[in-house]
Amino acid sequence: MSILTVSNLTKQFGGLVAVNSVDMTVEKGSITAVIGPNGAGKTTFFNLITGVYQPDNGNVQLGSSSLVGLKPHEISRHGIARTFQNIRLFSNITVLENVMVGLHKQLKAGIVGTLFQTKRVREEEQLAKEEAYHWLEYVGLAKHLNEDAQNLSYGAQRRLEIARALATKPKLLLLDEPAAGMNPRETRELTEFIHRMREDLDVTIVLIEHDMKLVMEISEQIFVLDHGEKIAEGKPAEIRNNVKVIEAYLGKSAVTPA
Amino acid sequence: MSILQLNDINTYYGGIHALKGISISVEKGEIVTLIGSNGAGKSTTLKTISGQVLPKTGSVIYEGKDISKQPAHITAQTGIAHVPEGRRIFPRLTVKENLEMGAFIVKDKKVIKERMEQVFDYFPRLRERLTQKGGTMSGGEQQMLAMGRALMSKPRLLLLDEPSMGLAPVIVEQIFDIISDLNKEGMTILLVEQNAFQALQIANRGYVLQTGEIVMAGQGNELITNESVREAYLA
Amino acid sequence: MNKLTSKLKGNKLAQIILLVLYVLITSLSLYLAQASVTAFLLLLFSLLLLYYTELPDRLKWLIAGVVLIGVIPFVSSTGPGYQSYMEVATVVGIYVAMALGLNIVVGLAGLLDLGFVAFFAIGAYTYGIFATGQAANFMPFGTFPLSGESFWIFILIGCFVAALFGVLLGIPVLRVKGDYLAIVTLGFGEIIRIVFNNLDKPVNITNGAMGLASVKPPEIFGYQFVYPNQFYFIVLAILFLVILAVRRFEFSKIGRSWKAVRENEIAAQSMGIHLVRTKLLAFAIGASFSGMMGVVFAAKQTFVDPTSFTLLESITILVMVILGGMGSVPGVILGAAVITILNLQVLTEVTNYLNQLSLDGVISFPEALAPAKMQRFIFGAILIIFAIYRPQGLIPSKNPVFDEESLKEGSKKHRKEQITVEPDKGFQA
Amino acid sequence: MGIKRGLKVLAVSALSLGLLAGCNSSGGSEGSNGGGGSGKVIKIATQTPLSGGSATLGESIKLGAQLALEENKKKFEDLGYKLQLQPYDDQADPKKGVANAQLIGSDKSILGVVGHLNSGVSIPSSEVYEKYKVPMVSPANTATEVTDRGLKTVNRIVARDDFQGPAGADFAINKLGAKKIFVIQDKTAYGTGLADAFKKAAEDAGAEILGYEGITVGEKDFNGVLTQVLSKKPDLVFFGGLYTEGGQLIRQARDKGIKIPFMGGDGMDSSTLVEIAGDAVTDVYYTSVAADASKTTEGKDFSSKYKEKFNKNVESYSAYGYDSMSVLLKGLEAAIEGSDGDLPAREKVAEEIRKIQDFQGVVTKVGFDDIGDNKFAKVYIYKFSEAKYPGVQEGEISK
Amino acid sequence: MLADILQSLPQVLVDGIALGAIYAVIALGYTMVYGILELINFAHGEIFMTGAFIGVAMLILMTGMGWLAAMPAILALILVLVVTSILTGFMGVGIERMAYRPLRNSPKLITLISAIGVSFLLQDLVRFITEYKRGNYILTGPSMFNEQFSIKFSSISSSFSDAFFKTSTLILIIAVVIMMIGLDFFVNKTKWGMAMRAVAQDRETASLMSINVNRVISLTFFIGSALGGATGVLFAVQYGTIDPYIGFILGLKAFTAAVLGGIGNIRGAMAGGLMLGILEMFAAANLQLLTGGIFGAEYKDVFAFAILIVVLIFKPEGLFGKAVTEKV
Repeated sequence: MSILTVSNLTKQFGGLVAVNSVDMTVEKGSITAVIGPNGAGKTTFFNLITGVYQPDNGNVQLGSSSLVGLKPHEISRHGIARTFQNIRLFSNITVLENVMVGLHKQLKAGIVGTLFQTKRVREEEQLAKEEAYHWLEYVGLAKHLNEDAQNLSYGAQRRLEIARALATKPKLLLLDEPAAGMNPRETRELTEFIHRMREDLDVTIVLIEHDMKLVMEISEQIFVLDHGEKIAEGKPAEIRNNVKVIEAYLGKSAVTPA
Repeated sequence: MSILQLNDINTYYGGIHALKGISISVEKGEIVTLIGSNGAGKSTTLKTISGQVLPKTGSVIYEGKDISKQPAHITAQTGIAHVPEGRRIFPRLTVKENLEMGAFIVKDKKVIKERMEQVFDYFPRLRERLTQKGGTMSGGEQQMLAMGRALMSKPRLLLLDEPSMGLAPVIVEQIFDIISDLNKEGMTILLVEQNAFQALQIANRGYVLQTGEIVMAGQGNELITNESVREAYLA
Repeated sequence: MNKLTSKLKGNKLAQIILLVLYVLITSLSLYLAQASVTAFLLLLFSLLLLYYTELPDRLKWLIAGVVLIGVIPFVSSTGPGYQSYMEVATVVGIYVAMALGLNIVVGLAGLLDLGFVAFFAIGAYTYGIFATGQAANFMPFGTFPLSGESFWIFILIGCFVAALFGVLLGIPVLRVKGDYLAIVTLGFGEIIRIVFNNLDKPVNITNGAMGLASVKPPEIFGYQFVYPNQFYFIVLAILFLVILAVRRFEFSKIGRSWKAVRENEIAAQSMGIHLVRTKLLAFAIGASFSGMMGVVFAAKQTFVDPTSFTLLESITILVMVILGGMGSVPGVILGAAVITILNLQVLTEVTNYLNQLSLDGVISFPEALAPAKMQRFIFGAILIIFAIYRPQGLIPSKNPVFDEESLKEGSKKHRKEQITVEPDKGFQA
Repeated sequence: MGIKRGLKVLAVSALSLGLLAGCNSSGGSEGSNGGGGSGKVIKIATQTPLSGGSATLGESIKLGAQLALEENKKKFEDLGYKLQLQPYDDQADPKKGVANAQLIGSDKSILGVVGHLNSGVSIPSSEVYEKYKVPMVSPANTATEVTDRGLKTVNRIVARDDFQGPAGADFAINKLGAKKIFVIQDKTAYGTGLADAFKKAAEDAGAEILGYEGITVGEKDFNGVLTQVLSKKPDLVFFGGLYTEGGQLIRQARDKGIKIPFMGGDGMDSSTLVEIAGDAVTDVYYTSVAADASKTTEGKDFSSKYKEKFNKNVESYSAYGYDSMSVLLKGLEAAIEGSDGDLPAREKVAEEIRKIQDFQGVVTKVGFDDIGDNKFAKVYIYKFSEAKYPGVQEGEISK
Repeated sequence: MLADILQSLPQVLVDGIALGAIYAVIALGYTMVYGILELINFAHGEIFMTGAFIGVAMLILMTGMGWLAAMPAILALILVLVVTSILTGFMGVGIERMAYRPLRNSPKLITLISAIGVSFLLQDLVRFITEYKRGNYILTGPSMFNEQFSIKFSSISSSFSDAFFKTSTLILIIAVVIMMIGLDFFVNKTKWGMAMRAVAQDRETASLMSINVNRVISLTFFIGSALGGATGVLFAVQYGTIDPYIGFILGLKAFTAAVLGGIGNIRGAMAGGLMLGILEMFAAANLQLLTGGIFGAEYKDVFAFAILIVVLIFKPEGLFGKAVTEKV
């Protein structure tokens, strides 16, 4: 069963066609990778799905509902969460609060309730703290809860981004270059973690990644973008041997692994 | 004699002790690579050399002269070119202007022209894009521009910070080929890379950094075969 | 000195004793040397000391309440300076509330607003128009001016009208960002002032540049509020509510969404935060504080005219926020107090003092250098010095600290069975 | 650590500033402030803008008042009192004015105020004076609202807008034969009040008002409005506002080829107007409550004393400041007579001031009616026929 | 109604361009500093004001010494312009050193506070000096270039009336055009101009190109302040009278113009300034007509700000600003 269906998706910036009639189907519960050279339109593709940009043409369908025309916060409410290529944390607030922002849409407190600190609001706030803490535990950042997010190490910041995304209880999780800046050992752990997330949380994962080792190991389906167009899709083995992909992206080293 | 020598460098970012007594040396004509995970202090080391960050203690000896307290724009005039992480080309200047920036201290127009031709030999694609704004180019082209810009100053020492970052494998290969070529023609290169395997393959020597300290040093091929390096950075 | 502070640290009893002692001494000196501004300022300073003690919050509030409600009015009441102290304190209170309002917009939500005084103006005019005969010019029914009893309702009306304008101005303004936002809000502030200055035709609503005179003073059960010491308590009460509200908003879902928007709009949106609504809420709530104080201001001055609401005023409020420490409630309170007191009292007093010396022939300086004329110079110098030596503000903002132990226990109930958490491991290197 | 250092800095600066300030005011209340030590101190405050855009005017009031006070020092010393001036800066800001008014009210040794320049500051501040019974004599406020509230302490020596404006209108229409008039004002309380009064009177007298426009104080370019004047072709322009904008307006009008007469109120009565407008000032009329001081001996005397003391030329408001202070001191003197050497009560001073019926000042005769307006406030009409201040007196209108 | 508007249009345009030219050059100072430091240099209006005072003081001095009579007026003016712009240029550099450079790494708003401080300081300083020397801080310069002439638009079409000019207006416009072309050439065609653009885009990397960033920033302040100061002189000649408070309103308008054109964009500032000047003049002359007497010239600033807001709502980066799409 597919969870995300993208059809004929197109986006232009000025004269430049960043994404050109891309079709894509993501199976529920799968791990899918989007690869391609820099400037191929991968991140733009994510931005179109999450509503940061509006497509010029085409459709994005999550389950049974179309996401076209929705604002990012509405799309988040439909159950899509993401991380960012260049980390986008709330730098000057604490780690725990960062995750609590992820719980935003689950909290019911309004102006009046907040002003009078009703029992319900107080309880809800306490629960939110606990749940946020739980997500920190899940990604292994619990002991940093009171630090400012900007003071975390690079790897920890990436994890915090994931924790924050998970707190929104997504059905679909988009990871934009999660392994960027990680050494092989960290990357290995990340691979494991992505698998575990899928098992634990029943979430579908789409990721953009340059680390071919990670991509080949983890993904069930790979889409290759180049100059905004989808040039190939298939299982890792198929992609590895696709001539077009080797020319445009992988180079000869992919065929002869080190 | 080594062209560059770092002796017991300690550098701080605000309260953070980023480099804890780093000592490295680079011989003339070598490629030396610094590898290590993110936040290990690789970029900080390069910035300390080029003068963007001042070390608290320790000395940076370049061609026999201590340049550790020298501001970046002076260091840049003495033959050290630094290609920063993330390329950092000037997005709203044209390719030509970007290249001219690289030869900022050169007054002679003819010399600039000559050097530009030399850069085009390495990066023919830049010639086709002379009037294009830097920011509109693809990642690989930007990397080439950044390296070309650095070459415009005719450096004797080239500092490269993560040239392969975020590039397609096929482009990374090209870039590494060019780095090799440059070296073969006599350029001394200090290379910082995430992509440890490829870096060590072309490097004469390498240093492994971990949380601001050098934990291992050796010949490139030695490090490639070293068990713990393999475990941590290559596997 | 250092030894003393380190000894004091952690010793709450000693802190209380010292604080009480301090309050007693300054109170006594104010009581005895009635017109001494120094004693008055030192007494106010005790509130800052109180902030730095390590007493529990509730106790701090209690002590602050006692000092503000009891000690200060009482010890200064017997002397001739009483009303002028109360006047200064009242104006400080008004500015503190406004600065706290602006702090929500600038400090928490990160929206640079250079036209904030417009909301203050709206509050002031809301009451001013109906508490003078002015409203009779355009209202088809009702008898105006309304009685002073209506003041109390108008505090709420002023609050709502200002909030409404906050939203109305916010809607178009929010498309622009950063410094563009600054100039647009500045434009709105100016537009409001110019419109108030000119709305004496075609229908006379604001009485234009002539202003609204003889605004009815507040009244309750026939008791009229006319003196600063009476307004002091009104302002204190509103201020208490404002601070309470600010604290509650700051550490709530709403406050977090403001900070999230400030830190990173795109990420905030992808967490499900409605950008426009969040920003508008910041504008509205910030404006509402100003609106309330505008009403009080109109009643206290008994006169409203557009010259009180210039751009310079907006800038001054912004300076209070930044100088105090953006996003920091205690900082902003201190910033507002310092600048208001500096402007209203200290510089005036210094000026008078030097003037006296010069008139007595003790010292002589050129007329052009008269300190009264050098106020901007002094103020400007102070701003530069503070900016350079204290760039984070007087009291920089602090993030809340959560108690890990209490959360550890509670977090268990959020684990679904299949989730495997190895505490403090996750995917760590 | 940063916080602590900051705290120290703050504490020290607060302390030192406060100390400075403190020694002054604590001394003051004792009523035996150093100096000659001859008897009780009586302070008279001035409150005018001493900084900001209209500081020249505020300054001239203060200096005029200071001169009057110093001339009277001797007399009061004989009575056993030491007179002192306490100048306050209201910055033309109502908030500041009210805050200062509270300080004035609190200082028991202050028995009167000369001020303010701006009606907008005067109105709220006088509410405070009224509470403390501090008598105020205004040298400059022409807005009707200032006295129409019927406060016991508020007096003024200048003419009201609804007297000055119509006087100007009468002159413009009957003497200058203006039929079509263009009115410009500066959108301040003063300018609006005057221009409104003028406009109403002119309309009543049958003149046609071709336009009624506002300009912004502090700006220098008024060509936009003048283009309207140019195309409407009036035969007189009336300007309600002060000399800075007035001078600029006249100058730019002449540059545009607008040669018709201009007319303004007492706000134009300044040498700076001539300085700004230069030769363009010819054919400009202004109404003033001041008789030509340079014609009378008192006036000449005053000008030279003023010049000698402050090394400045007199402004029209200098003389108003002087006369206001003189009237105030006259009332004070009367109050002292009945006080047996004690400090006279403020109420008493206020009463005595209000009672004054025929005081001859440098520029105007003063006698207060029951709401504090000057019965003798006359309006004189002047004309600049060359670039020289003051203009030539052309007419005189009294109530 | 339309006929009336058309009638006065030539005059409105002439006046609007003169005022707009002044806005434009001051706006340049804002936009240059903003481009390079992302700082709203609030003190720039005061630099303009100081320039006006220096210029007038020199002119008065020269008159006193009889120099002004001895040489052609235009030569005197050029001399004054050059000296003033050098002085204010160095003043701008000094302000940057003292009040902004120590704050380079502080939050942006703190620098804004410092700038406001400088602005207050300068106002009072100039007032003090002038008042101390002259007894009055309102300063009127010697009358220069007051010859009037008119352009006979009426001969083109009878629906226009003639536009009146002063020589000084002409000089003002010519001088501003020269300054703008010069600056545009400098920034786009010279090495140091390129360095300025590079520093504006990426300060750190520029320093890797052997560029002394501090010197480039100083240079930017020098040029911006010199232009501001020179405009001050032209302003003083055009309007005759100055006071220490002219910088505030004019600075505000010029800043508005810079934003209107797209702040950080030099050509945008020029266009924004001219537009604002013309709009304002148009509003002052015609609002009464357009609204049937309900709104008058007093609403001209409302009109100008309203247009600014509308422009920014539909083009949030200003008229000529490049939309910076945030990279996500």
